[in-house]
Amino acid sequence: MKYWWYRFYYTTRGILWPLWIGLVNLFRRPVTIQYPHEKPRLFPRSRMMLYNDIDNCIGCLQCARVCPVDCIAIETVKADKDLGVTNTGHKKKLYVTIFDIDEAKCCYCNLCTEVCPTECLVMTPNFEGSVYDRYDLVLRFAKITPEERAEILRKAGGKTAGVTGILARKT
Amino acid sequence: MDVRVDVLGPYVRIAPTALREAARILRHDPDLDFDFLRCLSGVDYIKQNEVEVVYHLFSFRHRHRITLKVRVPRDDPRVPTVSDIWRTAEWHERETYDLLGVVFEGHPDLRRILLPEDWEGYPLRKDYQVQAYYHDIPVPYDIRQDFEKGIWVFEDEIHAADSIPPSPEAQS
Amino acid sequence: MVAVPVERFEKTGEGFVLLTTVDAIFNWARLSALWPMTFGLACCAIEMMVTVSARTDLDRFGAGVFRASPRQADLMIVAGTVTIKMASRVKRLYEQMPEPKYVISMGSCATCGGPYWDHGYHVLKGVNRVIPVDVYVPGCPPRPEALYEGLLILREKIRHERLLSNFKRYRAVPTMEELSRWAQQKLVTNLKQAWETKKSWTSVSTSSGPTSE
Amino acid sequence: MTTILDVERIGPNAMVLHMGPQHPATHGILRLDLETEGEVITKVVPYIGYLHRCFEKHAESMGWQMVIPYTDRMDYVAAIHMELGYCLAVEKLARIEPPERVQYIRVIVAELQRIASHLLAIGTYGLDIGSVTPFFHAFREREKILDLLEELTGARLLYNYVRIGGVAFDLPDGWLDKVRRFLDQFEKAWDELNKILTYNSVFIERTARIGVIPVEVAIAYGLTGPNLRGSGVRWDLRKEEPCLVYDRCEFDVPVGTGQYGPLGSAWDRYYVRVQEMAESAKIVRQAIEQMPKGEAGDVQKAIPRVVRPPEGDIYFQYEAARGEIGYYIVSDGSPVPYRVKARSPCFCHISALPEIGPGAMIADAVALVGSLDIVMGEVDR
Repeated sequence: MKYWWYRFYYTTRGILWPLWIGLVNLFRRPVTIQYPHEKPRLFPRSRMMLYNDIDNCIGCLQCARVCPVDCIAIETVKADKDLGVTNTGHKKKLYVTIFDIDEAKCCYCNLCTEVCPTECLVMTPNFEGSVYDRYDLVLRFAKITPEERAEILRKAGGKTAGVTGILARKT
Repeated sequence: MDVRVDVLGPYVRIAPTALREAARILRHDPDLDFDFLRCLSGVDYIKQNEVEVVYHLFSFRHRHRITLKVRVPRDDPRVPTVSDIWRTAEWHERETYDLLGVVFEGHPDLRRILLPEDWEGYPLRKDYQVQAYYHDIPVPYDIRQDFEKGIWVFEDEIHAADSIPPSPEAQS
Repeated sequence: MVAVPVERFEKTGEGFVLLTTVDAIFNWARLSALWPMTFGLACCAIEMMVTVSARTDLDRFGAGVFRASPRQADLMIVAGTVTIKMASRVKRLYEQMPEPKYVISMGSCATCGGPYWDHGYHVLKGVNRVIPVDVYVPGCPPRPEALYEGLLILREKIRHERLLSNFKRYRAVPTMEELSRWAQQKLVTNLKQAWETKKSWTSVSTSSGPTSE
Repeated sequence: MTTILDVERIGPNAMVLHMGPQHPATHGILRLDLETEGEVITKVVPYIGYLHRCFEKHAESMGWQMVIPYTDRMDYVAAIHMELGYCLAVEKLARIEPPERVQYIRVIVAELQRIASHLLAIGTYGLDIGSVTPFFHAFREREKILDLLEELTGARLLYNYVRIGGVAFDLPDGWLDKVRRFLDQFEKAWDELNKILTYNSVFIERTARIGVIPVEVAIAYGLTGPNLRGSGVRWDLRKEEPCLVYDRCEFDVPVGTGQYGPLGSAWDRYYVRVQEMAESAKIVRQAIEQMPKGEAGDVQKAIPRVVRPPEGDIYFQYEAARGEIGYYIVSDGSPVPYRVKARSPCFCHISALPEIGPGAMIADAVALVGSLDIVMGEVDR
């Protein structure tokens, strides 16, 4: 009989407690974020897709070297004229003829932005990047057109200053 | 037998033939009583042409530890099993067999565990080469597609893309 | 940006009569109740679970009914790394799903092998090698909201499908190329905007207050 | 085992039931072949490897710091623990001494991560058993921790925060106050969660008598973490072999008591996790109090530009959320690891399934597998 009462107690308790908590939670503020109309809370350090501000890029290839995934492909050619300085005061000595980031491969590890000397490579808080074609995720950041690149390469005698990433595997 | 205590991780290196006897003593001697096989790992030393199997043992009762190392030739690595002494070794040995090709003699069920049964080669060997196809599924990443569909295709590179070898993995 | 027409119905008169096409009504019905299959493979599966949890409620779009059986599902969210051992299973599960069926490739690994594209001998380099993929969601792992966005993009695609494509259309519907270009331009625009936001965050202050929008 | 029926004969009536690899309750992609006699399981054969992502091959192909993102992806539910174990091992090998403040930050982050991981384990376990509400409650709390961690590290799930010799970022302003506020609020939520699930009689009935792991079996199969403690062994690496600053914090090691059934049942393992969350909250509070003030750039001071551990090998273990994560690292003095072997706890947990599975009913198989709290990314690496 004592056992029965014990069973009775803890079974009733197990039923009533969840009911009570459900009732209490009815009057709480909902936590749902209505996403497409309301953006989620992001923080200054939130890191998602990579973006490169090519005007400030000096083509030092450090980001491509440190990338564990090898998703950054850079080609640089030695400049034959003055290209100016970056925001941080670094002299731009190289044409960045190709600067491609394969966002599909990127693993968002933040290693590349930490080594960037001019802080032009940043992980932006943008997560909205769904596409229909996988190759749309390969982003071209170099402002030099293919014709200009051919011209630059011809002037330099076909010699590049540095090639990394998937471009280096071509040979 | 070779004992090193001066290095960071002190260890005892024994011959593979003595392994079972040593393991039995270590497990069942009441003063030793190593009842917990922490980790069983294999290392491929390609320069010495040897494969090393490392056993990290621990005793819950006495709170002491020991590291056993066994070296076997790389061409025909055969190590006696300890899976009947420590039950957990059964899967660890299967994993080592799977990834490094070390054959554990006397193991009750020595099959591949992580990779499919008909996989070729032992991946963690330093000279491992990836197979090109597994049941009609191409295995290595196809860089050529990146060049064809991606953005690197400029006038002069379209022809260069034709001469790209099948895959970087297959080359190295 | 290519403007994508989003109006589905064309009203005439005072709104008493609703005229629409078979395409539009079918597409509308399809996109409003996408039932995904529980197909959690790896890290992205955790984020997929978060999308059905309280914070980001997937049920708001009628897509929260995760089905265990492929026979009852019409959307496959490939969330995580597909290995070669798993590839044949993925294919078989996809084949069991009833038409019309859609696939969202969630995360880097499913898209192209992700971080494992180079040395991962046992990772399938992109799930599109075994099944056709409709939408690729970047991220490693994508935020739950990113999966949301992928779902919205997929809805956009379904909305412009042509079921009776052999017939001459009275209304211009964007082709797949146009839609694809629109999606990529949206991505680039978003990215640029986000970069501006990032700049303002880092230059103004390093205070840790949550910044909405 | 859990003998409800005494199964003696495996006759022609035996049936083999394939469960997985795609199954809503296997926590990832695990395949189990269940040999059954009527309703009773007579044999369990687990097949793993459906998520083998070649971690060890990747570790051999890139620099020491670059391995950390891949360690994250092993146990994606408790990523901090994976990278922490790796970084501690390399630090010991390379003889790097991180500053004291870094150690406190690591402890705080790791314990928050442990709470988050256990919340996920509890929530999904409730889902497996059939009670859906705790899932939402647990995930609501988990989101709060993920917000805290995102504010600190920038990522929600895979952080890449702990580095060899330090951590990537210093704490943001006011972060510790937020943690304190979260903990105050979390204790109430923990109580709620207990009321909904832990002491729910239906839940107890379903879990208290199944999946009993005796102590001998647990030790023989190398079980660690909450699964070993659920069997009544008071063994916690944070207590026994303290690293970081765990020896300066006071906390209990909860063990299974056999309150509602035999010792080492699924409920015991579950309850150990519930208790551990409270202990972790205690550790976080103490660490916040003891933490020394630091200056800007302090946490990155000891991070070497090029990590080059001397020749040698080391085995280092750390108490992750699921048990002992051990790294066996061999260095040949080059900037690339020679061999990194990860001894994952869940690998051992699954290997014990053939021993503890037989005797259970088919309907309990899900509750049994769920109670081991398996993350397949860590099993297959």
